[in-house]
Order: sequence, then C-alpha cells, then structure tokens
Amino acid sequence: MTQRTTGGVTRRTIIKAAAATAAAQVAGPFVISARGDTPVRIGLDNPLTGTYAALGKNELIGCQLAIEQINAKGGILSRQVELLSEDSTSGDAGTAVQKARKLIDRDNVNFLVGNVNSALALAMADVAAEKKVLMVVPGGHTDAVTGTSCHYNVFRVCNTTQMEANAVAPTLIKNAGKKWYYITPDYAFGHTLQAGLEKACAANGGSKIGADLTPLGTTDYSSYLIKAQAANPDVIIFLPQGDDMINAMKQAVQFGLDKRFHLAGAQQELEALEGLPPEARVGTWVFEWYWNQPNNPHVATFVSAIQKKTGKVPTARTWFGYAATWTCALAANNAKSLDTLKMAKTLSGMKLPPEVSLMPDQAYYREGQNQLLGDLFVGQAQAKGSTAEDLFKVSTIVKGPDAAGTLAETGCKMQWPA
Amino acid sequence: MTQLILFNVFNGLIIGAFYALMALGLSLILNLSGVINFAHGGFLALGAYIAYSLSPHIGFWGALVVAPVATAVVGLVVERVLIRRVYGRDPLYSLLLTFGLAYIFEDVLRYIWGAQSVPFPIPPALASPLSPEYFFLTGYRLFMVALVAAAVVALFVILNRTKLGIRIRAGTQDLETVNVLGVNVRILRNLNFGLGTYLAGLAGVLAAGMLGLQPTIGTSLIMPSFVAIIVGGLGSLPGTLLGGLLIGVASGLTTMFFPSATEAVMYVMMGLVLLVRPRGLLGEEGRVQ
Amino acid sequence: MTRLEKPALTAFVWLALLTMPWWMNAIGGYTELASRVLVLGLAAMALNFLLGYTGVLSFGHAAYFGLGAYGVGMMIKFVVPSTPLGMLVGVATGTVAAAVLGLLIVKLRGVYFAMVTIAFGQVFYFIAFRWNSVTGGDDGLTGWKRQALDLGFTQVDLLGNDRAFYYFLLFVFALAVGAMALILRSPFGRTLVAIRENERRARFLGIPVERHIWLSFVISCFFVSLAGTLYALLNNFVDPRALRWDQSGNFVIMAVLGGMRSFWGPLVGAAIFVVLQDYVSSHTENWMSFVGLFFVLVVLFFPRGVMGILARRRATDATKEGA
Amino acid sequence: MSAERRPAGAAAPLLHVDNVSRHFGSLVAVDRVSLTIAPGELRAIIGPNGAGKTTFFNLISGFFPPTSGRILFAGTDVTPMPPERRVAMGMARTFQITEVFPELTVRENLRIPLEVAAGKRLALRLSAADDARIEARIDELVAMGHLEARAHRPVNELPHGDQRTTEILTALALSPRLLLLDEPTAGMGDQETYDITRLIRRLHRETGLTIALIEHDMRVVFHLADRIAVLAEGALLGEGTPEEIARDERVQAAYLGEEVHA
Repeated sequence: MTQRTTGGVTRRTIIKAAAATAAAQVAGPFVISARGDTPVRIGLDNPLTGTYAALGKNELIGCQLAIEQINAKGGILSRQVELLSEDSTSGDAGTAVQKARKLIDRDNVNFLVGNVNSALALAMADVAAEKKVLMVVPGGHTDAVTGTSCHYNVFRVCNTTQMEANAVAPTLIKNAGKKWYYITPDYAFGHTLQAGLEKACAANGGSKIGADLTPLGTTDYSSYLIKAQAANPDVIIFLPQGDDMINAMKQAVQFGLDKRFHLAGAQQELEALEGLPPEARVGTWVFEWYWNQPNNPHVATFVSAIQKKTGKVPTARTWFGYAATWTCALAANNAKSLDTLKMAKTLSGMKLPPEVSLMPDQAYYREGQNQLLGDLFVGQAQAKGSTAEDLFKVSTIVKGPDAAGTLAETGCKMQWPA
Repeated sequence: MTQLILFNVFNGLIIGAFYALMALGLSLILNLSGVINFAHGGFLALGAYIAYSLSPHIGFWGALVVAPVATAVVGLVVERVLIRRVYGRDPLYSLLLTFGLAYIFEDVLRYIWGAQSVPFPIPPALASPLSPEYFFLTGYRLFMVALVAAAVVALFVILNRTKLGIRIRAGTQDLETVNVLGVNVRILRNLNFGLGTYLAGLAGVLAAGMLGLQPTIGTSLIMPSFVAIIVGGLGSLPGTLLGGLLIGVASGLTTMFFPSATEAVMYVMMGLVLLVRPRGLLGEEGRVQ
Repeated sequence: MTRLEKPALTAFVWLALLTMPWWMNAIGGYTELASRVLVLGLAAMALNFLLGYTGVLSFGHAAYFGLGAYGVGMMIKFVVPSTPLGMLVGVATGTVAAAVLGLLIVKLRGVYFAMVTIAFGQVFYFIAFRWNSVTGGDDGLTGWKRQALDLGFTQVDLLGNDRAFYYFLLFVFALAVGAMALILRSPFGRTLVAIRENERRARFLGIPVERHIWLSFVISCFFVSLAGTLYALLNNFVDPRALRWDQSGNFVIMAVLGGMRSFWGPLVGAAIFVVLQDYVSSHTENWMSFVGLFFVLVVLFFPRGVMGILARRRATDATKEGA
Repeated sequence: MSAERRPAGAAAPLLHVDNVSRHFGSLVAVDRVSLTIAPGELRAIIGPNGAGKTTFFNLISGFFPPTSGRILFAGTDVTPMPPERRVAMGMARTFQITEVFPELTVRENLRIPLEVAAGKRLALRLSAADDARIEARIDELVAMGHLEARAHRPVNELPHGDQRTTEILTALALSPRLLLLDEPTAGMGDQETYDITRLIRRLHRETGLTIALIEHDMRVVFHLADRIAVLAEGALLGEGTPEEIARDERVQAAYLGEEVHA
C-alpha cells in the first residue's frame, strides 16, 4: 500500500471512494488487495521531505502527468500503469535504500525511478543492479551515475555536470571575463561540476583564481563572499543548489557584489529563482529545460497540462519526472517485453518522440553510457519577463552532443550481462 | 590580510548576535522550566512565514511587529496545551515532546506554505551595503544587530525592572520559594514560554530577510544556539549572549583559515569550556549537576 | 531485578525473532524490514542500558552508532575486505570515542547531560559531513560492500542472500543481548540500577557514581556502535545522517515507546517504530506530522511504554485476583 | 570490627573534626567547629533549626568539602576524599529525608551495599560461596529490622517507618565503623519512633558500633546518647553528657521558643 497514482487518482482518493476496501487494507497494514488485472508498476523513490522536497515534488507531478497520458494511450503492453511513490528523504541513504528494496521486493515494481540526490541515486542504482530492475534517474546530476558507476540497466534523463559546464563556459568567458572564483557545495555534485567548469574554462582560455567548498545546508555565505571578493575575480561562480543557492545569491546581492562582479554559475533552476527576491535574480546560467519555448506546440500542450494540474508552469524537474516515466513506458512498449535486459537494449540509442522530448532537438539515450542527450538552455536570470513566471531569458541553445564530450571521457565501462 | 580578519570578526559578531537572539529564547525557557525546546527552530520558521504572509498587507515593518507577537501567541497555546504537562517529569519527556513538535512544525509549515523557498522582500533602504569598501555592512545586517541589541536591552530591562521579569528571575533561582510567595507558577511559566517564543519569532523575521525562507530554516540554527548556552553557562542569560557572540566570531574566523572546520570549531570550544570550567563561562556554580 | 524478564516472555521473543523473516513477509513486510528492526532494536536496547538501567539520558547515541558504521565501512573499503575485522574496528572506534568524551560529561546530569551529549554527537556528524576526502561527506561512504563470511570450512554469502544476512544479524544480536543481560544481572549491573534509583544513596553506599556512569556510558556505546556496524552492513552505505541528533531522538523514542524498565521493551519499541514509519511514510508525504504526533502521544499517554502498560495490567489483574 | 565498650577518653578518637567551617556565599553555615568522637561512643548532635547540623554531617560524610579545617577519620585526613572513599574506610550515613532505592525490594536494597562492601561492585558474577554469604547477611539484617514479612516487596510500597528502617539497614550492611544518622525518627509516629530507638540502642549496646546522630526528639536523644554536642548558628555551643547539657543555660537560651524535652 503505497501512494499510488492510477490515471491521476491518488491512492488516498481511491480509499475515500471505496471505504470497504480501505477498511480491509487498514486492518492489515501490508495486505495488498487482490486485483484482477495486475498493473505494471513504476516505483518512485524520491525526496518529499527535507532540502530537496520541492524538487522531488515537481518530479512527482511530472511522473503523475506521464502516467495519466500513458494509461490514456493504452498503458504498458496493454496493462494499466500504477505509480508507487515513496519518500526517500533528502539525504538519508538508509531510508532510500530501504524504500528501494521495499518497492522491488515487496511491491514487485517493474521500474525504479529516482533520485534528486545524486548520492542516493548511486545507492539506489546499486540495489537496482543487484535486483536487475530497470532504473531511470530523473534528476541526480553527478557524472558517476552514467560515468564510472554506470550500469546497463540504469538510465538518466538530466545532464551530467560536465555537460552543464561545457554548455555555459564559452558564453561566460565571452560575456564576463576569464578569472573565475568558485563557491562550490561540498559534495559529489559540486565537485564534479567545479571540475567540469575548470576544464571547460581552461579550454576556453580562462583560469581559476580561487575556490571554497561550502557544506550542504550553509546558511551564512558572508565569510565565503568576503574571501571571494578579496580575490578580485571577474566572475564569482555559484554552484550550490536549491536553498543554498538562494542563501548565497541573496547575500551576494545584498552585499552589492552583483554591481562589482559578474555573478554566474552552471545549473540553475526555476524553483530557486522563484525563491529569490526579484533583485537577486541575476547572472548567467544553464537551464536543462525551460517552459518558455515559443513556437513549440508540444511544449505548449505540456505547459498547459501542468498548469491545469498545479496552477504553475512546469520546471525542469517536472519535465525530468515526465520524461523518466515515459522512458519506462517506451522501453517496455518498444521492446514488447518487461524483461530488463531487452528493455535496456531497446533504450540504448533510442530517441524520445517530440511530445516527450519537448525541446528543439530530439533527445536520445547515448549508447554505451545510457545518458540522455538533449538541448541545454544558456541565458540570464531576470526579475520578470513576459509573465511573472518567466524568470529566465534564453540566449543560446547548446546541443547535447556538443556538450557531452567523448564516451571515453565519461569513464563509463558498460558491462552487459552475458 | 588584517582587513580580512577584521571583516570576519565583524561579520562573526553579526552572525553571533543572531545566534544569541535565538539562544536567549531557548535559555529563558530552559532556566525557568527546565525544558529544552527542540521546537524552537519551528517557532522561528513559523515567525518567518507569518511575516512572509503578512508583509504584502502590512509591509515589512508591520510584519516585524506583528509576526513575533503572533508566534508568541502560538507559543502560549502550545505551552498551555502540551508543554505544561511535562513539567516536573523526567527531562526525557520534555525532550521527546518538543522533538516531536519540531517534526510537526516542519511538516505543517511545508503543508501550508509549500516545500519550495519563498522570497521575503526587505525594504530597499536596508538592502544595500553602506559603502563599497565595507560591503558586508549592509543596512539590513546593521539593522539586525541594532534590533538584537535593542531586544537584549529590552529583555534585561524586563527581567530586572518589571514584576513579571523579577518573578521569572526569582523563579529561575528557586521555584519553590516563588511558589510559596503566592506567585502563580503556571502563569509565570506560560508567559515566560511566550517571551521565549517571541524571541524565536523575532529571529525568524530577521532570518527570512537574509536566508532562503523554507520549512527547515530553523533546523540549522538550533545547534549553534545549544552550544551558545553551554559555552556561556547554563542559567546565565548574559553568558548565553556572550556564548552566541563568541561562537559567531570563532566560526567566522575559522571559515577564513580552515573552512571545513567551520561548524566543528564551536563544538571544540564547547569541549574546552567543559573541560576547564564545566559550568560555562558565566554559569552559576552547582547548576549543572 | 536479578531476573530481567519472565522466561516465558524471553522464549517468546526469541521464537518471534527466529521466525521473523517468515511472518514479516507473510504480513506483507520484507526481509530487509526485519533486519532493520533487529539492528535498530539492538541500538535502542544499547541506549536503554544507559537510559533505563542507569537512569542517564543520552541524546547523542547516534554519534557512536555512526562511528561504528563509518568504522566498518572505511575498514572494508580502504584496508581489508573482511566483515568481522571491519566490525571490530567500527566497534573499537565508537567505544574509544565514547570513553574519551564520557570523561568530559559524567559530572553533568539530567537535561544538561542530554544537551551536551547532543552537542558532542554533532561534532562527529560534522566530521563525517565535512571531511569529504575520507568519509565521502554528504554523499556518504560508497563503493564497498559487506563481505562473505569465511568460517574456514564454508563461506556464508551475506551479500546476495537476504535470509543468511538476517541470521547473521540475529547471531550478533544474540551475543550482544546475552552480554547485556549478563552485565545487568551482575553485581556491577546492580550498582547501575542503584544509581538510577537513587544516586545519592548509591554514592553514600560507597559506589563511585561518576566512574560507574562512565563505565555504563562506554558499555552502552560499545553496543550501540556494534549496532551501527550492522546498520552499515545492512545498507552497504554510510552517510552522515546515521550520526545526526534526530537519529538519537529516534533511539530514545524507541526505548520509551517499548518501555524503559523492561529488558525487551526497546526492541518492541523499535519494531513498532520502524514498521509504523515504513507504513505511514508510504501512505502520506506528511508522515513527519504523524511521527511527531506519535512522539507527543507517547509522552502524554504512554510514558511507561508498551511493556510498562502490560506489566501494570498484569499487576492490576493480580491485585484483583488477590482481593 | 572490635566491640569495645563505652568511650574512653584516652583512646584515639575515631573521628576528629578540626576547626571546620563551611560558607555558602556570605552565609556561614558551619563556623569553626571542632569535635572528637571516640570509638564506641553514641554521640547526639542537637540544635535549633538552621543550626547547621545537617551541613555538619555533610562535611563529615564528604557531601561537599569544608571551606576550611580538617576532618580526620581513624587517624587519616579524609578532607579531600569523595564520599565513596570515606565509605570504604568505614563511614556510613543516612539522610534526613529517606534515601532508599524505591523500586527495589528490601532484600535488593540490602544486597547492593553488601556486594559493594565485599569489593564486588565491578564483578560480573558472584561465586556460589559469596552469594550464600551475602544471602545470609541479608537474612540477618532483615531479621534485625523485623522486616521478614515485607522483604520481597518494593520499598516504596512499605510504610514510612519501614522505609527508614531499610535505610538504616543499608548503612549497616556496609559494616561501618562510624554510623551517621540524620534524624532517624523524623516524621514517625510513637510506635515507629520507639522501634527505631530500640534498634539503634541494640546496635550500640550489642555491637559497640560508634554512632553519631542528629535528632530533634529530645526523648530519643536523652535516652540514647552518651554525649551530646549542641550547635547553634553554625557554631559549637556546648558539649557534654546529657545531664550537663540539660543543665546548661546557654543551651536552654538557644532553644528559647523551642520546647526542650528532657
């Protein structure tokens, strides 16, 4: 009995509708009521509480929309699809792993989806590999997921940090200058992102003149900012995410640093910009997906569907969840099987159809790495654009393959089962 | 270099003042009622969110006045309904109770205001640095320090000059005697809890202007406050103030020279204090045992 | 107090534990959940050695739990791929840290003791969290796995076989619980109960109270770090949250919920807590409210815990029969 | 321990309190008191409320250290020693407010000090012989307190008098050389007072145990004591046999307003 979504109805609504069933289920906490036709199950093990709760919830909404659409179009192998969502918490690997095992061992899910937190995604990937379940990572960025720790059955929707770095570096050098100071969150994501930027920056003729590692959950960035400005860089690169990004940017702008330096970074998200006061929405960034893509009817449909559900525009996270869930359905329907190996073979190299890809170029899973390569949106944060929710002005669209580097560079040595 | 150190010392004092404000609220409650209020971070977040919801209607300044009072009202109710029931029982129970409350606070705030950070605008007049050279002295930070100073002065005036305050202080020394003298200890503790949560609410409004406002905003601030109390000395409010300022400065300086020990340094300080002077810098003798 | 629990209850507990993989699956749980109950149950019982039998409230036991976990993880990852050796190092790390910090805090009492244990526990949390190059920081310690157990004549596959691992856990659990029972029944154990009952009386009967509290703290942390090593082996992963203060709070609530005055109480509490959390968090994303509410209800209505209520009911029944 | 009879002025004192003071801030609770107690003596310490009697006991037993002065026990300077070391040297005490192990039975209350006294406080098991010896001692003590019928019940379920008796028995279980009793009959009815008085008297007469007791009930004091010391406002006002004290005018002045039972 997990929170389920079947055709957009959450489990709780079903319980309200069918009180008798509910009573039976409540009586024995784990007794799963029998169903005539077993649905295909997708298990989402993603944060709903803690630091990443907002991101996790947006991914969940994307998943839910995808499930509705998949079921409306005949489901997976003509069976209905059910989403089982578990709270992995934002950072407790013990819980995330426990929930992954629960979904696989007890609920017999056919697919495992998650996690926003790269570390948890890696831990879950170990479980998925051990249990031979197809896993899709919607939004955990660390390179290792589709790099050194890649698995034949683990696919990823969001970009690697290296791709984000490669996408933004040329624009930054051109617009802002060559001397960069990094404020980097002290965990795998931040490390690889900084390393990626250093590489890309050097390749474009720039250099690093200082860096500070800040722990996840830092509230006061003033000491780091004091150090950063003393180094007198051209650009202060902000790599923290979410609430940390908000704290850092808010304080930097209050210190007036935006008037003295170029503030920029790589990955930026709509969730974070929305949390910033207007005057702090500044800087050059990469969006992995953006809702305001004029002249793309598929995107417009998707945006209005999400707006109908939540009253807000979709973020990159919503799309991650959406694309990840559709990936599961496409894998099974194209392979005409729920066998993990067959589905993985089908997925590798597969292009997402335009109504799922939702960007100028069709995104595809690169063979030998299982990484989705799509477009990246480079541009500037803005206080307010065409609408109150238009907080980012896209200046350049970088094609995924151009940012991805070679397969050898990713460090992935894919092992397929015999 | 010297300038950098100076920057960091000032900056540490600013942050320390903030820790102190939060720790003073905790300390008030701990001293009179023997309750460690784990939910203090929750009250802080509540104050911040109330201010966020009110400020479009009554402005930042209105919110600054009203939100802490509203937080205190919630505090009075929580004390009246729940906390009161664990007075005089093993401290274990007050710890668990407030621990559970902290969970509930975080979840309810997320339920009402969402998991995503919300922007809390501060008056433009405060939002910029005084001079480019001393850029870290923003109007808001100085205002924060001034307000903390005012709150501290007000608190000490309340405790030393008003009837309520004198009773609170007397009760901290010897609750039984106060009881015998006909002071209603239940009401005293209730009001004292309200005063403590008022300070939490005030800290919340100030924090929201500087940090991203989301449901866990108080969580990372509660441990430094604990340490401030222990370093400063249990039972001593001036000690708590001193403790807050000290750990602020220590953390600030450590960030400069050895960033990865930023948090650890305050615990090292605490260890040293406990080793050399178990009752804390300004703590009263015999209070710890 | 010489006899910890009725033999019938003890027999029942062992029977339930021996068969848990079957009935846990039968009621819709999963073997991993059973393993978790066992590991966290051991942690709660270890905490209760100090809390219930010495009367000292530590709110920082997660630190030693986590040190055990990091000890075994780092040993297997960096030094020797051996499960028992890793455990040995994990337990030693946690115990030594407790022995040193214990010296600083044994003079404190009550709420202050709790506060200082929390704060010191946080030191280890921040070390694990910040010392990225060694501990993996917030990403956790990955890239290692529990190793097969080499018994000389045969190998026990702990990694691939859930059941085998469960019984390995149960074996360690049994040793630890047996040792705890032995200590609690001994003259030394009685001095601890004496301290819990009346510290002043204990001191003036010639018990060096500080030294005995220190010993009890160290022993308790020894067992909690053992539980920590098992937790790491269970997850094949360690992250700093294993040593954060909210984990300590969970141990305390398990002990209180099950009943601090009962030897098996904390295990019962852990079982209820783990299963309930698993169940509620699958049902609603607002599970934190339920857990919080659960804390509040336990404090207000079940301060003696499940075993305490059962014991009292038995006592009342006996009185009624007598009358 | 030896069972010498009656105090002998010449014998080395068992307890020698040498010019001891204790200040609490500006309050002088005990003011330069000197006192000796000979082996086998039963000494009562009396004085009006707030005279510093309990503080004086706390100094002797090591509850807190004196501000100045020395305390010698059996010829050894015990001033810097913590309570448990004084206990190990043979000093045992009871408290004004009963201090027992409330949730434990009478027998368990007695077993703990017996094991400590036998040097087994850190032991993980007792030999059968040790255990038998301890069981026998428990039986003996229980019989001495006439608690046979209630020995298996938790102490907090017993009447007040039995709880106080249990506390005295736990102190006796240590086989002390000096027993300090702080108001053993506090809060007791006539019958209970009588029983306790008899118990103390028996201990003193039959085993020659050295006892110092603080007592408010003058019937008890004059019935039991070999010598009486009077404290007032922290200072030693007088010392002597019950007869001498009864006649002392200063003592009577100090007790002005308080009834003196003789």
